[in-house]
Amino acid sequence: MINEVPIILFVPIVAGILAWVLDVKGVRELIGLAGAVIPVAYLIKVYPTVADGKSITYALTLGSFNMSFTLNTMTWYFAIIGAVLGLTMALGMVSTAKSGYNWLFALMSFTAVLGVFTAQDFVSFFLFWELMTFASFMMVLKYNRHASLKYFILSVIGAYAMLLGIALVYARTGALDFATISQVFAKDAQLTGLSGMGYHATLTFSRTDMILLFTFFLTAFGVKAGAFPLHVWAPDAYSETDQSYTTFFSGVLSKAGVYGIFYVLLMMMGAKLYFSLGTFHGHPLFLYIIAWIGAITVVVASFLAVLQEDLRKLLAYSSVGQVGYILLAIGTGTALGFSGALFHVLSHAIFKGLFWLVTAAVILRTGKTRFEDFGGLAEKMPITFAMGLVAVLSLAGIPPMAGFASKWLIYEAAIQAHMPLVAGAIFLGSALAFAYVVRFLYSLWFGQRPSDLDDVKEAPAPLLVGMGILGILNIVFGIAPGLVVEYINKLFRKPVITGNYYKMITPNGTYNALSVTLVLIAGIVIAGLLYVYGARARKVPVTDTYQSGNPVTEEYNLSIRRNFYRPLAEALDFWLKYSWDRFYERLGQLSEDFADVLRKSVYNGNVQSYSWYLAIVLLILALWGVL
Amino acid sequence: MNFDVRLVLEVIGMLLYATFMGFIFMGIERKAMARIQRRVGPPIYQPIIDTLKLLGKKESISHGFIYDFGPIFALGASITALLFLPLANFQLFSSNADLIVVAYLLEVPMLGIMLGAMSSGNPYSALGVQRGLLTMVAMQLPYGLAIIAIVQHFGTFKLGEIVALQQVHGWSILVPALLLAMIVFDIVFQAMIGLEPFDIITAPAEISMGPMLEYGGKQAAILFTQHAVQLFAETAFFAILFLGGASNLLELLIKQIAVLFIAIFVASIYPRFTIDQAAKFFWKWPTIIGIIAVLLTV
Amino acid sequence: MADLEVPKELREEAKGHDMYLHPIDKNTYELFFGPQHMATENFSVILKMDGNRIEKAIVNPGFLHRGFEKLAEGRPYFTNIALLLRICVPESDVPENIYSMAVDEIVGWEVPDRAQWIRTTVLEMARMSAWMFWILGFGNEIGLYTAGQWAAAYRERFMRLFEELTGGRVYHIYTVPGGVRRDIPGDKWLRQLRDTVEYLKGKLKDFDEILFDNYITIERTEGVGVMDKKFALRHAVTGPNLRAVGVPYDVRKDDPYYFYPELDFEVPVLKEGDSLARVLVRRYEMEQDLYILEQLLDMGPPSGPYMVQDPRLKALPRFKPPKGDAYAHVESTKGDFGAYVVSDGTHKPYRVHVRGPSQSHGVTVLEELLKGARLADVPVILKTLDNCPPDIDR
Amino acid sequence: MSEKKNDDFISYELQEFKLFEPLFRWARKKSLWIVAFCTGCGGIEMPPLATARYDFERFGIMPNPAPRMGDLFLITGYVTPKTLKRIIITYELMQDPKYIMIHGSCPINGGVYWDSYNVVKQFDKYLPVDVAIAGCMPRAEAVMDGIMEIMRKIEDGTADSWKRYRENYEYYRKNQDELFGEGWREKEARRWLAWI
Amino acid sequence: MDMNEKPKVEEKVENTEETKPELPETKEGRLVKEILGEAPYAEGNVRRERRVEFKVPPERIREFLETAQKKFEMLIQITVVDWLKEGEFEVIYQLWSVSESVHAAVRTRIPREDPRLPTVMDIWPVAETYEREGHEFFGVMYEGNPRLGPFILEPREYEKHPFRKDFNMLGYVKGIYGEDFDRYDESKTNYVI
Repeated sequence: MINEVPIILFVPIVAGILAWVLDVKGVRELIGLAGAVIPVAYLIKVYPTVADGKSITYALTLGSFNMSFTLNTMTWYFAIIGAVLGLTMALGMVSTAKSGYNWLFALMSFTAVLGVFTAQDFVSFFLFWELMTFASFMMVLKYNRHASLKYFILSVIGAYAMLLGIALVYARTGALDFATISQVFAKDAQLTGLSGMGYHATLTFSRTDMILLFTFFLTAFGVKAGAFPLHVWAPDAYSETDQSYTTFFSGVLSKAGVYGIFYVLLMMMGAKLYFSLGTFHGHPLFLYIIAWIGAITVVVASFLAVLQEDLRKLLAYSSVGQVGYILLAIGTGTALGFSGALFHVLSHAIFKGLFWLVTAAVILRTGKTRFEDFGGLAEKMPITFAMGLVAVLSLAGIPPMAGFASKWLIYEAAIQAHMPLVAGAIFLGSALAFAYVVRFLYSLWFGQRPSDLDDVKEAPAPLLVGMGILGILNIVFGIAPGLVVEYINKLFRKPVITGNYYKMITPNGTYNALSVTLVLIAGIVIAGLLYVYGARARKVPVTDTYQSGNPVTEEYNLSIRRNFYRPLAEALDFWLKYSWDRFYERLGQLSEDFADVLRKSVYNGNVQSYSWYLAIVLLILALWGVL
Repeated sequence: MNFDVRLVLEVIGMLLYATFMGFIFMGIERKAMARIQRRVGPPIYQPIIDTLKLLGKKESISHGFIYDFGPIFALGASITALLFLPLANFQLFSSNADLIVVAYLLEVPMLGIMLGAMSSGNPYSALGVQRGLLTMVAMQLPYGLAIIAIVQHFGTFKLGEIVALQQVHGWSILVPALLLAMIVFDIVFQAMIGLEPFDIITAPAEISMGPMLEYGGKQAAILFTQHAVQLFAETAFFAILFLGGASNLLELLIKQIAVLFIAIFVASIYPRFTIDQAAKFFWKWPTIIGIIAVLLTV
Repeated sequence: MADLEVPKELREEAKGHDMYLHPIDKNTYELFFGPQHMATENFSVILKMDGNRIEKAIVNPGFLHRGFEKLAEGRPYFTNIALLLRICVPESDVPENIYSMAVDEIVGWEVPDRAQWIRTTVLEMARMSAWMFWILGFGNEIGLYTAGQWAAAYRERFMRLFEELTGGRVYHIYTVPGGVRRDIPGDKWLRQLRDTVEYLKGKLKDFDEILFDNYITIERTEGVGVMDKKFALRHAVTGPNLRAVGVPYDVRKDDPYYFYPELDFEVPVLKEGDSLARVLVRRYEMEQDLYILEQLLDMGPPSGPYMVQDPRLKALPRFKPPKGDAYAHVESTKGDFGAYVVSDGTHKPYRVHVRGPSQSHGVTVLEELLKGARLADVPVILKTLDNCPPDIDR
Repeated sequence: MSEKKNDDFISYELQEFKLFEPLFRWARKKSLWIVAFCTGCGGIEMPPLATARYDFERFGIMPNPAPRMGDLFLITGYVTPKTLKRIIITYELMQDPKYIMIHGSCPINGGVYWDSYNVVKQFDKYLPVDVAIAGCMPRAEAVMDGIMEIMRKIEDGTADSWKRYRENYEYYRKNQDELFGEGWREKEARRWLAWI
Repeated sequence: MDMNEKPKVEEKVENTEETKPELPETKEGRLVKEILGEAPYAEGNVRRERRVEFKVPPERIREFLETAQKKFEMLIQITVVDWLKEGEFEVIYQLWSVSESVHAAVRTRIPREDPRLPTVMDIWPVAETYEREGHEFFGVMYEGNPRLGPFILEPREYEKHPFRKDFNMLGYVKGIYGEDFDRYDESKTNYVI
C-alpha cells in the first residue's frame, strides 16, 4: 500500500523532526533540504500518471476514521506549487533559519499543506488543516506574540466555523469522505433544480442549511486566504516570522483557503449552492458574493499596501490583495475565471515567493525592515536586485511575466462575466500594485544609501538558488503561459483556453506572450542603439544632482524615506479612519473578561493546551457523529 | 511566427512614420499652444531638432545601470504598445494581443521612466515618481471603466474586431453609453499624455520637470522619442476605441489630430491640479460617469 | 569663522536644540527650493519635507544683495535715483517715488501739480503693469500659461507708453526730487494711454473667465496659506495681503499723497485670508487701478511746470538739502513700500533705508505659512504673497 | 566631493560625432534651451522675450528648469558671490556643448555696482563667456541680437566657451577658490545642516 | 558736519519737552499724549500730520514698545543709523498705526562699541527679520533673537558689518576683485554713475 503519496506527504515532517532532534548546524540544513527536495522529485515523477487523468490514492486507518489521500490532476497542481515553494523555502532557510525549531515547524506545515491538498475526506482535511494552522502559529509565536495571538484567534474562529460546517454535513449525510458527500450534494442539487419546476421531493439540505454551510465554510477558508474583512491577521503574521518561511506561508498556506473554496464550496457543493441560493442579475449569488469579497479585498489590501512603511507589511498586504484576485476570479463563475484563478494561484505563489525570498535576503544582510532605513542597495546586492526586479515586473503585471498572463485571464473573465464593477476593481488594484512595487523598488534599491549599509554583501548562495528557481519560473511561465494553461485545460477536461505554448486564445481575446517578448526585445534593442550612438556616460555620485543650484553633501537626506504616498493618504483620509484591525481590537477590549479567560486558558501559546483544545474538538465531533 | 518580410517592412515603416508623426504631434501641441497664447510659436518640426540636439550632446552622465536602462525600457515598451495596435490598414501584430494587453502595454513605459527617475536619487525626481504613480492610481479606475464599457458593448477584446464592428455599426461615440465612456476616457487621456490639468508629473514650477529632471543628452533624447511614440500610440488608441478606427493612415491621422486638438484646448484653459485634488477629482465625476456607462452597457 | 559659518552663540543654541547632533533625520528629507527654480526667481527656500508636506521652511535670501543703502551713501542725491530704482524691478517707479518724496520733504519742496499728476499716473501705470506681471507669474506657477502669456502681452502696451514717456522700458529714472525729469510727450500719448486703459478693461473679463473664475484656480488656492488678522498685523503684512485678511489699510487712503485724495476709488477688502482671497483682492484692485487711471485722464494734467523752480537745481551734482530726516511711503502692488532718508547737509545722503514689503512677506510670513503646506502649495503661496526677492536683499 | 568630481569631469573624453556633426550643429543652433536661472534684474526682460511681443520660441529657444538639458546659460545681470556659487554648480551640471551669454554691463565690469562689495566685477574670470551684451538694462531686442550672435557662433564653431572651460580649468578654478575660499561647496552645503 | 546732527535732534527733543503741553489738538497730539501718559520716561512730539516721534532710553525700549504696541499695531521697519562721530548707533523703530493712520519713529541711541538691545520678536514676530538685518549690517546684538548670523550676506562680508560708516568699501572691493578698474577713484565726486 506504500506508494508515492505517503512519501510525498510524510517525508517533510520526518525530516523536520530529525532536524529538530539532531540540532547540529550543517546537518539540520541538509536533512531539511532533503525533506523538501524529495516531495518535489516524487511529484515530478508522478506527473505522467496524473497528466493522463489517473489518480494515485493512499488510505490510512486511524481508529475509527478512514483517511485517504489522492493525487489527481487537481490536487497535483496545488501540491506541486506547494512543493516547489517548499523547496525554495528550505533553500532560503538554509541561510536564515537559526535553529531546529524553525525547521521542525516549517517542514511540519509543508506536510500539513500537502495533506490538505490531497485529503479526500473531512477528517484528514480538518486534521491537516489544524496541523497547518498550528505549525504556522508556532512559527509566528517565536517572533511576535501579539501577531501570533491575532492569527490564532482568527484561525480558531475559522476552525470552529469549519467544524460546524463539517458537523452539519455529517449530520445530514452521515459520511465524511468527499466522494460520498459530493454525490449527495449533486443528487440534492438535481432535486432542488427539479423542485423549482414544481416537482416536490425531500431534500437532504434545506436552503437554510446551505446558507449556513456557505457561511461556515466561507469564514473558515476566508480566514486562511486572508479575505476581507478577515484579513487582519495576515499582515502581522506574514511579517513577524522567518522571511524564508513567509515564502511558503504567504505563497502556499493562503492558497489552502483558496483550495478549500475551490474544492469544497465550488466542486463539492457548487451546484447545490447555485440552486438553493439562486441568482443575482444572472450570476449565481454565492459566487457573486465571493467575487465582491475578492474585489473588496483587492482594493482595500492594495490601498493599505501602498501606505505601509514596513517592507514586510507592504508585501503582506500585497499577498492579501493578490489572493483577492483569485477569489474574484473564482467568483466570476466561468471556466475562464476558474482557469484564471488557478493560474494566478501558481503565478502568485512564484512571484510572491520570490518577493519574500528577496526580502529574506535583504533582512538577513541588513537587519532592517523599515523603508526609511534602506536605500541604494542595488549596487551592493545586484543579483538580489535583479531577482527583485523580476518579481516586481511579474507582480505589477508587466508582459511578458507570469503575473501578467494570469492577470490577463482574470481581466478577460471578469469582463466577459459581465461584472463591470468587479473588473473595475482589478484595474484599480493593478495600478495600486504598480504604486506599491515602485515603493519597494525606490526605498530599497535606489537613491541615497545610508552610511550604515555601506558594507552590505550579496545574499548567500542557497537563497540565490531559491530566488533563481522562482525567477526562472516567472519568466518561463510568462513567455510560455501555454504550459500552465494546457494543464489547467486537463482539469476541466475541455479546452477552455486554446492556443499553443506561447499563445492564449479565449473566446474573445488573444495574448501571444512570445510575440510581445520578441517585440519588446526588439524595441529595447532599437532604443539601445540610440543609446549606444550617444556620448559615453560618465558615472557621477548621488550628490552631483540638481538641488536648485545648491551644493549638497551626503549629510543631507536625498531620498523620500517616509510617507512616500502621503498625498494618497490625504485623499483617502476619510476612509482611513475606519480600520477592521482596530475594530477587532476594540471588540476584544469590550469583551475583556472573556478575552482574559481565553488568554489564560487557551491562547497562551502553550503546546499542550493547544493539543487539548484539538482533542476536545475531535471528541465533540465524534460524539456528534455518534448522536 | 514565421519570418514574414512584408510584416518586417511594415513594422519598420510604421515605426519611422509613428516616430516622425509623434514628433510632429508634439510640434503641433507647441504650435497650437503658442497660437492660443497669441504667439507665433516654434516651427512644427521643432521637437525633432530638440531631440537631435540632445542626442548630439558630447557629454553624458549616468547614476547607475538602471538610470540608463529606464529610458531604454520605456522606449522599447512604447514601441511594443504601438506595434500591437491595428493602425489603419496595417494590422501589424494586433492579432496577437487584445485590448487588455495594449492597455497594459501603454502603461509600461511609465514604469520605465519611473525606474530611471528613481535611480537618479534626486528628491525632485522622487516626487515626480510619487506623483506619476498616484496619477496612475487615480486615473486607473475611470480608465478601466471606459475600457470595460467598450468591451461590454462590442462583446470582444480584439481591437481589430472593435474597429470592424465600428465600421459596420457606426462609431462608438454614436452610442450614448459609449459617448459617456468617451468623455471619461478623454479626461483620462489628458493625464495619459501629461497635459494640464494633469501635468502634475512634470510640473515645472513645482518640481522642475520631475522624473525628467536628471536626464540630459542622449537619455533625454530617448525619452523625447519615447514621448513621441507614446503620443502617437495613445492618440491612435483613442481613435481606434471611440472614433471608428480608420481604413487608411490619412483618416487615422485626421482623427488623431482631432483628438490632440481637444487635448490642447482643454490644456490651455485649465491650470494644474495638485495630486490629491486630482485623485479626488478622478474618483468623483469620471468614475460616476464611467459607472453609468458600464451599467448601461451590461 | 569656524567651519559651519554660524556664530558661536548660535552653535551653542543649535546644540541646545539637538540640531547638530542628528544631521540626518531619516523621517524627513531636504529640498532646496530655488534659486535655480522656475518658481522662486532668485530666492531660496530650504524645505524640510515629510512626504509631500513641509515640516519646516527656512528662507535663504541674499542672492540679489548689492548693498544699495551703502552705495547710496556714496552717491549724490540725484544720482541715487538711477541706483535705488533697481530695488524693485517689476515696479521700478515705486523706489523712485518714495526716495523723491522723502527728499522733497527734507528740502521742503512743494511739488508742482503737473508733476504730481504725472507721478500719480506713472505710479498707477506701474501698478497696472506690475499686476500684469503678477498674472504672468501666478499663471505660470499654477500651470495656466495662457493667461500669463496674454497678460505679458498687455504689459507690453504699458512698456511702450513708458518708453515714450521716459525713454526706458524697465528702468525709467523718471521721477526725481522736485518733480519729474521731462514733460508728457503730448496729447497723443494721453490718447494712447486712454486707449490702453479701455482695452485692458475689456480684457479683464477674459482673465475672469480663464483665471479668476476657473474651478481649478479656486481649488488650488482656497484654504491654502491662511493668515488671520492678528497674525498679519504682528507680521507687518501690508498691501493686498493685509486687505485679504480684512484690514482696509491702503497707503493711498490712509496716508494720502499726490492726487490720491482727489480721486474716487475703493479699497477692496476680503476676510478669508487664504490664497484665494489674496488673488481676488488683486483682481479687484486691477479694476480700481484702471478706474483711477480713467479718472486721472478725465481730469487731465494740470498746467504748470513739471519741476520745482529752485536755483539750487542749477548745480545738480552739488545739490545739498538741509539737515533732517523723513520717512515716505507709497502703496505698491506688493504692499507698503517706504524709504527713510537721513540728510546731514552734504551732497550725499547720510543714510537711506528702504522698507520693502517683501521683507516681512518673504521671510517670517512665508516661513510660517509654509509650515504644513504641500509642496504644490509653495509656488501658490509665494506668488499670492507676491514676494519680490530684491526687496529683501536690496 | 568637489575635488573628485571635477577630476572626473576633466578627464572625461568628449564624444566626437563624425558623420552627423553638421546635422547636430544645425540642431544645436536651432534649439537653444535656456537654463531657468534669472540671476539679476535682467530676468525681468525674459518674460517679454518669451511672450507675444518678441516670442523667442520662434527660434526654438525655450526656458527649461532642468540644467542637465540646458544649452544656454543667460547671466541676466549682476552676479553676487552667493549667486555665483550657484551659477558655477548649475553650469557644471549642464552638459557640453553649453554656452554662456552675459547680459548687461554689470557682469562685464560691475556696471552701476562698480564699487559694491557684493557684486562680482568680472564674470569671465570665473566662467567662460561666449557673448556679452552691454547696456543697463539691455532691451529685449538687444538680447535677441545676442542670441542670434550665439547662433551664428555655433554655426561657425566659434562658440567654444565649454572647450575653454575644460582647457583652462585650472585658471577658472583658481579664481573661484580665491573668491570663495577652498572647499566652498562643502562649506556652503553644510551651512544649513544646523537649521534643518 | 555730521557733528551738527545730534545736537539738532536733541534740540528738537528739548523743544518738545518744553512745549509738551503744547502738543497739537489733533489725533496725533492726543495719541502722543496718551502714550506718554503711560510711558513718562519717553519724550515725544508731533513732526507733522501723521508723523510722530518718540525718544526712548535704550534700557527701557522694550517696555516702551510694549506700551506703544497697543496703539501702533505694525512694526514696519527697524532702521539703524551709524553716527560715527558720536560713536553711537541710532536705532529707529518705525511703527504704523493702522487704526489711527499715524507713523511713529521711536528713536533710541546705543554705543557703537558693544551695541546691545533686547529683541522685540515676541511683540512683533516680524522683528526677527529686521533684527537679523540690523545685526548683519551693523553688528547690533539683539539679545534673545536666536537667528542672528549670516542672513543676506556671505559669512565673509557678514563679519565686516558693511553698513557701518567705518567700513572701507572701496578698499575692500579692491582687495577682493583687484584694482584694474579706473573707476576706483575715491576723490571723484562728479559721477554719472
